[in-house]
Amino acid sequence: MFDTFPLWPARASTTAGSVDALYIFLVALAAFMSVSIFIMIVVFATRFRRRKGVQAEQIEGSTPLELTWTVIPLGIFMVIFVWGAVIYFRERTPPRGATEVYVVAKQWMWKLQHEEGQREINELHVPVGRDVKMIMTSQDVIHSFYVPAFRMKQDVLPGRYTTAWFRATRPGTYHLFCAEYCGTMHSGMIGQVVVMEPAQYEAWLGGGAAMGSLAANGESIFQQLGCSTCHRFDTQGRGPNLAGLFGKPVQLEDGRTVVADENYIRESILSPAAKIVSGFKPIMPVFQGLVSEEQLSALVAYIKSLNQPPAGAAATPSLLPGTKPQQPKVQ
Amino acid sequence: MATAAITADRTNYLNQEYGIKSWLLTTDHKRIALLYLLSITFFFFIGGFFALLIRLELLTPAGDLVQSDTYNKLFTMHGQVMVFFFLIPSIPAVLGNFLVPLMIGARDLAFPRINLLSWYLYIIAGVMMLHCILTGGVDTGWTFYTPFSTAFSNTKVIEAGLAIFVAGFSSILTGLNFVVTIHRMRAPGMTWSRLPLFIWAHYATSIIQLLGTPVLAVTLVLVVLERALHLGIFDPTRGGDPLLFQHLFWFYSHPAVYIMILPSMGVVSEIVPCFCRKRIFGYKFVAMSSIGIAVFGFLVWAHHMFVAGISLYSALIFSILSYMVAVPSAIKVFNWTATMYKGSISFATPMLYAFGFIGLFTMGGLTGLFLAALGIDVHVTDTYFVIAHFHYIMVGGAVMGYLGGMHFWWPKISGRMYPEFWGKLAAMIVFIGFNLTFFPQFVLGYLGMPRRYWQYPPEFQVLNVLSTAGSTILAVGYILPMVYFLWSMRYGKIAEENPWGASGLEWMTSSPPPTFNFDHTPEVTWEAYNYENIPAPEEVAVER
Amino acid sequence: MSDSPIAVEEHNPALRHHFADMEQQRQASSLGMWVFLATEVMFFGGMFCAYLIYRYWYYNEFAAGSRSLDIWLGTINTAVLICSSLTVALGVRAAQMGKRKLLVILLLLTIVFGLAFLGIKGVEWYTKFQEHHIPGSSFNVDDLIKEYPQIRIDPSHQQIFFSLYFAMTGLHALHMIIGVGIFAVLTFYAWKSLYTPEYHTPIELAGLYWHFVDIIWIYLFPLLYLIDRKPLK
Amino acid sequence: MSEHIVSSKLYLGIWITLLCLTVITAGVAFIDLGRLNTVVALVIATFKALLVVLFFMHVK
Repeated sequence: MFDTFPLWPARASTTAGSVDALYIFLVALAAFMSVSIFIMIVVFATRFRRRKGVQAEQIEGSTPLELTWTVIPLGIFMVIFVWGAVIYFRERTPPRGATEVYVVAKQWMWKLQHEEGQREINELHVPVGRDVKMIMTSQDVIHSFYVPAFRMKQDVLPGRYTTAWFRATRPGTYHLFCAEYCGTMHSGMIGQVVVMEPAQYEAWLGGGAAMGSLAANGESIFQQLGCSTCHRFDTQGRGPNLAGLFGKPVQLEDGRTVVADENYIRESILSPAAKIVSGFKPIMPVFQGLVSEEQLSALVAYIKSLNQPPAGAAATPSLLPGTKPQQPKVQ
Repeated sequence: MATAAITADRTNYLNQEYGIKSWLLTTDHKRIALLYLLSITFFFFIGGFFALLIRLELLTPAGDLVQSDTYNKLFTMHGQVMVFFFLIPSIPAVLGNFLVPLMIGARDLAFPRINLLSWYLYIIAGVMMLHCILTGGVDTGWTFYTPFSTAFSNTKVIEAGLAIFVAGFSSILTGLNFVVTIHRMRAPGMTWSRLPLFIWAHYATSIIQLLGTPVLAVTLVLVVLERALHLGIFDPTRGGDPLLFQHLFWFYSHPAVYIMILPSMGVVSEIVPCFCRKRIFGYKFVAMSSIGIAVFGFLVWAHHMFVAGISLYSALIFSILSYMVAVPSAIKVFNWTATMYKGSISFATPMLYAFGFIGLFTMGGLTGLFLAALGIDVHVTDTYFVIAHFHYIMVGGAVMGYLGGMHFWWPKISGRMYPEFWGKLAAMIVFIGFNLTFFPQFVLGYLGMPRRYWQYPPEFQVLNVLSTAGSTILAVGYILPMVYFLWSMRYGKIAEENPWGASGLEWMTSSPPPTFNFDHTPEVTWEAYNYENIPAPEEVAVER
Repeated sequence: MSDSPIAVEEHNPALRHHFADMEQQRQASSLGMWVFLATEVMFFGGMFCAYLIYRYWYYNEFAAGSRSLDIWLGTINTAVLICSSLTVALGVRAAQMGKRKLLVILLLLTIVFGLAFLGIKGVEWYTKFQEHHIPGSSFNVDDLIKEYPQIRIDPSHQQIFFSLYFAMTGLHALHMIIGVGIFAVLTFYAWKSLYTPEYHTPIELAGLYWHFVDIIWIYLFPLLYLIDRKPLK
Repeated sequence: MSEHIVSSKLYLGIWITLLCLTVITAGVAFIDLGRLNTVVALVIATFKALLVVLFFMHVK
């Protein structure tokens, strides 16, 4: 449309096109319905206005007509529902193998950490055409990661991870907003998503302070906090072996089986008593309050990196002597 | 005037007795309705004042009129005052209180003293809310989302929560009174299929008030307890779950929007047949769609939480249910429009408001379909698209219906006619001002401007300026009726028993009615809206 | 048109002016109370919903918390409340038969049972206070952790159980206090022989309210006290 | 509400039943029925509630 008065934000992600298609269909439907009712009212009001000696004709109603304008709207609504649900399904299931960005929302700023180790505040640099999965949590209140150009919004809750994904299709700089009211500077908690050509992205990546990848950072924290004393890789330590754990079902002590996703790892670090792996005793100390959100993200990234076979992983955990991690199971 | 001018000295509920005590201790449902009318108009103008300040602040991208904290309090107070102190009581407590006994041929509501208690609870809540506003206000948004409201806000959340807790009971008692009155105190012959649709709408509203409000009450109790005693029910750092609060809150707050719109639908279902001189089209369907809205209204609450972190599959369920609840509203709009076919339509002010209602409510309802579509909701929730949607329903629908009802029954309430010319002028101003205020916000919303923003990127400014301009026109449009209603109390033409030639028992007693409503309990032998044997008043359409 | 109120055939002093006859007034009052009880069900319903969700998530802490409650006092309290329900039911019957003295005695008995319930509940709360199980700054559950080593207890989740325990029993106790207050007023009126076999609606309504409060406790007792009393392996 | 006066023996009978059910529900809690414990507790509670509603609140 003419860009002096844009009617929708730039389409910069794969889902933006399909969301706009449904939007245009619905605008057309709404316009058609509003205009037709408007015209009917105007026509009836003029043709049947009060005139001397003309009595109104009492009409009781007609059930077939009522049924038609019950069933037809219902039918149209179901079509819209399915269409909307399909888009939502795609939006809510991140593709496997997407590059991950850990986001920590704090009252009135966004802190982002790339897998490669880059840390950013209120800025997110992503390459064009690559799936990016955001693993987000908040340190205080509920925020909401919203990029209008990607038609993507996901609330960021304290105490758990929420995920969202997108694949940018057009280079450029797009708005990043916080869409859930979070206090004084809610309107200041904004930033930019910079979509770059892959080459530019690699240059930007290289330029950043090379602090080693997030997983490597996670591994050092893993040592520092003494996790390795119980979670051994070679022998059967007092804690479960974490190699190849991510994404796999875990048999719990009280009979339930849960999938080891990010939330499971986070909960098992912060309050281990919640889910005890069968065959192990509940001796792990509580890390709630001892581990910052950034360290937690690093630990989760490190545990995930234990899935990759040692050769291919971006950071080969040096502590991985004998045991050969199995192929990561399809999540 | 054709009928003999009824001398004003005939005793009616207004001049039955005078003095403050006769008003403050009255148990007459008509006087309590007027007490409510005064108090909700007072709160309407407070909420409107906050709205104007918000719109003024949003004239410019930068936050330069008020501090950000003050802005946060402004939109919170605007929301809480408008929702809990104007929209929810407006039609049920004013027009409902006045008309429900009259329309079913009863002499008063079932529990008159509980009705007065309901007003006093409303006043106590109002005083608490005013005290909260004047001594600092609250900045959590009208939704009180935790953990911000319980752990991070240092404003008067407890006081605001208790004020709304008390206001909730006022709403429960009104609902209780209506349900028992409609069940037990109908005049002989007034069967359920002869009830005016205004009564059906209020019956459905009362069911929601009764079953929904207590859940909000207990949620607010938990928030207040958590804030006062540092419990951990909604605090994630102590094992609580903020989403549980959202579920409990929206379990009430979505049915609450039907508490706001159903009475207006009842008003329009009375106005349209009267000014078309015709029976309403498909009476049973319109009546049952009110009950349908009340029932389905309770099943759809989590469509406010599609991006809040609920699971994918529950989002699907709530999306499909939200489409189910849209069908009864569509039925009503089609039936009102069909009523006009082959009618004898005259254009008095109430009819203009009814036209406005049908138009704007249709647009509000249709944009609701956008929000129920999951794919689009992810993009537009928590943006100005949602703000425009619910203002189209609440301001375009509920307030238009309320004003239409006030004009339609003003002769019955005050015994005087409002000035027709000024009535039509105000209706036009409100319609134009409303559209100019809220239509640009749809575009703003889809462009991605989030709600509750004190400052916004510059590219959204043009649309915000349009919206602010519209809000000033809307403000003028709302002040006009208050002026000429007061004026008409003194100088308005004396209204006779049935100035519009409308059907309904309330038009068969004097205007204003005597304290006991009817001299002899009416016997109903005719069907609802029997306009074929009610003579149309000659002069209503032509008189200027 | 004269404004005399409509002539009513037999004018019982208690008949309110806007009702046609006593039967309509009684039915209206009774329906009004039942509708009010429906709102009370929704009022408690919100808390039961929170209880349900947290019990599913934090079953261990709920089980440990439930064990720490004194089952003897809980059972006795339930019995006390059922006795008060009996005295209220007999009271309503006495009002129907116009036996003033019996009605006053039964209402007094109901008040006594009500106060007994509140007393026992006060004792329970006090023991909780001594064991530092009241949520807030002084909350700690080391004694529970020692007492039930087999159950893994996370202190913050344990606090959720006790928050809900105190919120629900507190709300129920508040309703009991209101009920005892109402019965005190009714006893006074009954003593002044205000109630006759034709007009004793306030007694009936208070009875409905009291039975409702009893039903809430009938559900609260198993849900709070008997979550998991099985012998620990 | 109903005009006819309910015999006090019926009330006493209901009262005894309720007390017994209370003791039963407290006692059954100590027996390990696995998941059934909760179901039994709720069934007894609902049955007691029905007794109170039907007889004490004159619904029958």
